[in-house]
Amino acid sequence: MNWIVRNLWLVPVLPVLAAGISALAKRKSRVLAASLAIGSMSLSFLLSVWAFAHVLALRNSGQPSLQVFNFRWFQFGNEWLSLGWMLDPLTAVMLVMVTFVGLLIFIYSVGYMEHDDNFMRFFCFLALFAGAMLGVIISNNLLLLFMCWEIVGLTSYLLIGFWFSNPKAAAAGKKAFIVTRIGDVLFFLGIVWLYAQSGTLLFYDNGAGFLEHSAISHLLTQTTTTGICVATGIALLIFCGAVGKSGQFPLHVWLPDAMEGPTPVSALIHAATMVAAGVFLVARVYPLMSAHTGLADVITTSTALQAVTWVGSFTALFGAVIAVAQYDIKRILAYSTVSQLGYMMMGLGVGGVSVGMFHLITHAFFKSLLFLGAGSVIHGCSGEQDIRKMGGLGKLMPVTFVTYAIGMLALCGFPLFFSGFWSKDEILHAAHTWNISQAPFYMGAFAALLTAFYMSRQVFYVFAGTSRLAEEHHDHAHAADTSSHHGSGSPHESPAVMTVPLMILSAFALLLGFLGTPAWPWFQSFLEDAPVSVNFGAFLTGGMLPVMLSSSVIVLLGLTLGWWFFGRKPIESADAPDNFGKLSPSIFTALGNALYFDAIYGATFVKLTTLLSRISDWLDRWVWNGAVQTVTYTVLGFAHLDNFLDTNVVNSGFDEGCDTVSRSGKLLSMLQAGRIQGYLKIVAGALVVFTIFLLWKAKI
Amino acid sequence: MITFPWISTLTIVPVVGAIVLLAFGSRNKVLVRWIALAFSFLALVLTLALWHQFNPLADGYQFQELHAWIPALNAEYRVGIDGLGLLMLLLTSIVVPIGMLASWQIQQRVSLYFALVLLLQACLVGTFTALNFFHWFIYWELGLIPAFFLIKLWGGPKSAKAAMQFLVYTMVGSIAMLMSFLAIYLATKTFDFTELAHLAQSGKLMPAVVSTLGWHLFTPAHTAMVIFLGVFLGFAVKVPLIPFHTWLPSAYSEAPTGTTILLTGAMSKMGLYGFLRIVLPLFGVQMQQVLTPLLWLAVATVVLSAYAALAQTDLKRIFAYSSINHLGYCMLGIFAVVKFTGGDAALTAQKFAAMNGVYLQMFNHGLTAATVFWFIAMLEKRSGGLRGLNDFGGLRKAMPVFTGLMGIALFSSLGLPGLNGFIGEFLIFKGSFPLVTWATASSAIGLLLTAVFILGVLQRVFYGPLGEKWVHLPDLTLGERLTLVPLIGLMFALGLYPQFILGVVNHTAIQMALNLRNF
Amino acid sequence: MSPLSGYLLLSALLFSIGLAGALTRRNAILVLIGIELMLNAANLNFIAFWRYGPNPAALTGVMFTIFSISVAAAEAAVGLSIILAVYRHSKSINLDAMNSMKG
Amino acid sequence: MTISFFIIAAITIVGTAAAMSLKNLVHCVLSLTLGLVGLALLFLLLGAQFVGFTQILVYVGAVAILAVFAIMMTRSAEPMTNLPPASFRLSGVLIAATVFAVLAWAISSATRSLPSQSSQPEVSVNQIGVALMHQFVLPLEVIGVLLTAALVGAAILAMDETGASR
Repeated sequence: MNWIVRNLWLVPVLPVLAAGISALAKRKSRVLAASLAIGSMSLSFLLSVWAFAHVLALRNSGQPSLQVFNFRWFQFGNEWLSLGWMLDPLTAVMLVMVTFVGLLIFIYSVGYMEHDDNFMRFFCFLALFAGAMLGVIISNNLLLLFMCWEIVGLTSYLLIGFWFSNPKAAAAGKKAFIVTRIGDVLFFLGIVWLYAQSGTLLFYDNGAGFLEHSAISHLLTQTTTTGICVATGIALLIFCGAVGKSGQFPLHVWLPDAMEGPTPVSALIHAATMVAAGVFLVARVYPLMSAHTGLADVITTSTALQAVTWVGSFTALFGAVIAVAQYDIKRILAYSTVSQLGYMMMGLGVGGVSVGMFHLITHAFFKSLLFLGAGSVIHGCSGEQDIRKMGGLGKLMPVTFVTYAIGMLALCGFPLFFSGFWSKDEILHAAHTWNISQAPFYMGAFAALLTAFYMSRQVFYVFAGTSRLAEEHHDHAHAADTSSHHGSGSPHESPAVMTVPLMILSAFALLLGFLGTPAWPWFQSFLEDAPVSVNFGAFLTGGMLPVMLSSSVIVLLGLTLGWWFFGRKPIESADAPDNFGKLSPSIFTALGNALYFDAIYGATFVKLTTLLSRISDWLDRWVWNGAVQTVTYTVLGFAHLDNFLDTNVVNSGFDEGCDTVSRSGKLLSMLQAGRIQGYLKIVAGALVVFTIFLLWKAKI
Repeated sequence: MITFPWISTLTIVPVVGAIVLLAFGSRNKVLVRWIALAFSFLALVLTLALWHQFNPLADGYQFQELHAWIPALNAEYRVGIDGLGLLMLLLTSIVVPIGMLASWQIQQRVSLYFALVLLLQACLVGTFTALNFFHWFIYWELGLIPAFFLIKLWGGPKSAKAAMQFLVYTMVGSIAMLMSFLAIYLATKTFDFTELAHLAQSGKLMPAVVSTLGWHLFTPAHTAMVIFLGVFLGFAVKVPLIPFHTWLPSAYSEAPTGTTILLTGAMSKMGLYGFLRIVLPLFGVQMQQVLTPLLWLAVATVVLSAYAALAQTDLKRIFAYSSINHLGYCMLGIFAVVKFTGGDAALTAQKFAAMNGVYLQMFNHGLTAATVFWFIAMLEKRSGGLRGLNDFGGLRKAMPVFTGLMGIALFSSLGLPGLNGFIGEFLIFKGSFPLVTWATASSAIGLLLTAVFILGVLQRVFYGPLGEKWVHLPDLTLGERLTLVPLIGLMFALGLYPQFILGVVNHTAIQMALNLRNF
Repeated sequence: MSPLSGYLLLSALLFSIGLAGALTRRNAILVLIGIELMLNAANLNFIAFWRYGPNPAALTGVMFTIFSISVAAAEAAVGLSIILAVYRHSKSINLDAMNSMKG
Repeated sequence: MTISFFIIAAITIVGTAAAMSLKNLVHCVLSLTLGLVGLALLFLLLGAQFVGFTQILVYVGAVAILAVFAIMMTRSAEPMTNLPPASFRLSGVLIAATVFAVLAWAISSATRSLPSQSSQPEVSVNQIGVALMHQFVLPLEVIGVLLTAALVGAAILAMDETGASR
């Protein structure tokens, strides 16, 4: 357990520390913020390289390349919840990728954000994000991963809503956080269920971790009351978290809106790292995902992996289809990212960890390259993001054009030289050999065609033809991007601090592919812990060649189609209809609005929530309150009734009684009127009555 | 053995403070406030001393004091604290100074206000430490009076109605509880919690009560159930559970924010503390018989209050419903612990987790809710009494530090990991998932909705374009920042290392969960 | 009609004449005379019953009448002296004037 | 029913009726004495000589004269000036008539059960004296006391206030 493994926690903590210091620092100095962020990032990068080297050394010396360091966090009941971090090839690769791409993007954003007054806050959030992302990568405990996962969600919320005064950015930030939170809640339930079933959340704990054989087999034997195998249930819930974070089909609506954030944010978070976290999570818990009760040797993918494949392939196709009809330069790239992520999920589903991860790594480089290129284009056109208003930038911004072209070709998977080709080919090959169904292969191939098509459309719109950058554009100051106002009107090349990262990234976009070619599958073997050997025969075996040929044909077809529609005669004026759009305007506009998914969700879920909230508020105000009010009013009613009874019945009754007595008294007193004869008459009367009475009595 | 009567002194210090303030009169407002603060800090120091001397691994109650009070009624003055009691004392002694600081700008009858606050603190301390029903109930009821006047005299426009509803509602509940306890007293001739707990565990309590009552038209089970429902109603109103909660939003929104801090920070915990200290040990069997409806109540409390929070426009009402939501999680944890598991080791371990989760959630919610309401108080002070969602917009540009710190408090109440809210909720969910799976799954919706309405608040108050009339809003003064730093620091500390608290309360949680196990 | 019922009728007639006199006259003396007359009617009854009664030897009737006469005489004397006292006091013996005992 | 009974009865009735209805009081007293004498004769007719003579002694001799004195002393000898209102007198006569009617009805309905001893009982003053001294001695004494009390009372009452007061 050498030094680097024990101190791997430094990698995420350094950027977080930098973020903390720059947040608390009193003096608002840009130099301090930038240097802190870049310094900490480079330190993390060096440590990651060291860790990578350490893993290489372990692999070469034949030792197990998985090293774990666990520590006890807090005690509840008689057991301790312990966290920890781990170092294995997957972690090493991701660490290097994230730190390297992050570093380049940090440097790039120094130039991009130089005129923004919240410079410090931007770098503080970026550093916090990098720290959290690295935390997700190295954590050996699903709970620690979830905690960093949520902080990553928080920072993406903060960064998307960076220009908070723009209401659309604030709404986009909120939407991003809530949609990812939906996935996270299901992920949380998965964690809790897993903890209940396996008693531990540690991935690897020398035998006791839940990814290790004993726990997995235990999970496989359990079935819930509804009959699904517990392992599959938990795997699916965890996958929901990945769907939320990586913008897969049902929860993809937040990713295009996240383009409201500054471009470096889109590059770092919504292209390279954060969205990749979902794919990384599936890769990390792959043993659980792929656990199935079938015979070990037959690669019958478990239901969880089948779900991953289907969702991935559908998203790939879905993202590509919509990207064709977008006009905002960053939205095209956003939908392309959604589609590529679908590819990665499909790769994981059909081919396993190495296939998916290889595409993830290559995609991280060329997609961040494309985003940064788009950033410099926007920077050059002083904030303009609509490709219809651009054009003819190839000559004006040569470096950006060249690097952007390299990135575009890598993304489309231009045969042989570009990394995208090799990684996408691996996925298509794996999909081709998938024994469940061939549908994903065809969807993947068609998506590849569309990718080539919409990327070429974008390049021809932006770089080819004459500049449609009309003069009135200058006073139309885009609220967010006012920073890039230069004296000279026409677009111009970005400063060196922005173009250098572009060049480095484009170099990697070219060279990285050769790491994982079928001839010398070093990358795959590195991840699979298998020995590697150079053998050129690999092309011929296992149907690799036909898949490579067919994918090259598809890409070339896509590019020519793109040239045919957009390269031959680029549109002259900004408001001219899209050449491809002319074919079927109605479908084109539908695609432009992302098949109205936003409207659908808005109409269903959002309206349902507001309705339920209004119901429960109504329930509170009227039903419960009503019950209380009725009780109070009945009590008050009784009080009034009692008062009425008391005053009228009892009181007046008594008065009446007194009156009658006094009246009768007065009546009787009249008899004593003082006239003696009166008395005598009464006596005589009485005599008469008595005699009659006596006689009457006697007679009977 | 003459040991220093810690708890009695802790109860008396606020009372002395109140008397001093009343005697002092309201000649010099500033001095009155500082004296009140000094007394509450003295209480805080005492509590910290208690915390320091508390032995986390000892069974039973510590710092016990026992004095005969009314021998005829067998009502002794018996006080003592275990992990839970200590935690609640700490919470009270933190929340009360916050409440005082938040009511710094109260102008009329200042000394009376702070005297009532100190009296309320005394009653809270009394309730959390009493171990004999007789004087526990006195503190329980006495606590209502200062709260009633605090809401009524310094509250908003409709404060009289809200205060009255608050008082009568809680009073009805307490009367039901008193009835049940009288029945119990008739049967067992004792008010002491530990004795009653032993009787209940040995299963002799309910038969004795049923026989003394001798209700012929009810079967013994039904009679026991009626007794239980009486006590349950008393506490359900206080927690509150859904059907009995309508007093809370109006009381919280009409009360002056300083009092709302006390109400949400400490008083709402009295109900939960009552459940843990009294209802669980005594009525375990009855609760198991009606567990499903109770779970429905807990889930309804969590989900419906979250939905209701979405529909509010007044900031205080939103966070009133949010505290009902958070307390709903605690109720879920408590009902999960009650489930009969027949001593199955794994499930008992889950019970320990759920119980610890409830303790943590009680403390964290108290701390977070108090801080959030304090921010609302500051916002109210700056905006001259406005606290509607639509009154503000884009305050972040005007008050970046305020937004930052309030953001942290809001995210803590949202349950963001790394802050104190998360660990409690995680432990409750972890503990209650295997025990009451459907209830836990359905209350997960609450987690999502909390995020929705809190982000809604953040977006409509702090993000978006800055309204022109708020351009010159002053940011946090140095004094306010200094007082906020320890709280925010505590949130981070508890979020990152909850062992500070769990170390102390874990043993009590085990004891409580075990006491339920053996029938 | 037997002799006894004749005497009885006679005494009844005398009695009602005395009563009529007492009721109709306003002069106190005359009322007194009326009452005297009623007493005499009663005596007549006694003697009649004595005469035609089953046991005349018992002399009760006669004895009773003798006593009754003496009482009547005493009563007449006292009555007239009262009337004189009243007359001396209020100069009038009109019965309506003597109503100081009114209720 | 002998004719003498009817004559005496008529005399008594006329005398008494006149005593009650004449305006001049003196005439009233005189007609009263006539009536009383009639009564005495009736007593004699019934065989109670001693009672008859006592009647004449007491009533005619003393009471009538006493009444005349009273009339003289109260100066009510002058003729009656104003008669009491008709309604007053009429109600008096009416009530007297009802009383007579009821009594007559009682007598006539009770004749069947009345004893009809027709023999004239012989009674001598000696027997009366013996009875007084033997059988009725207590009443005799009481009557003596009564008469003296009446005597003294009447004297005091009639005494001239002014004399006593001087």
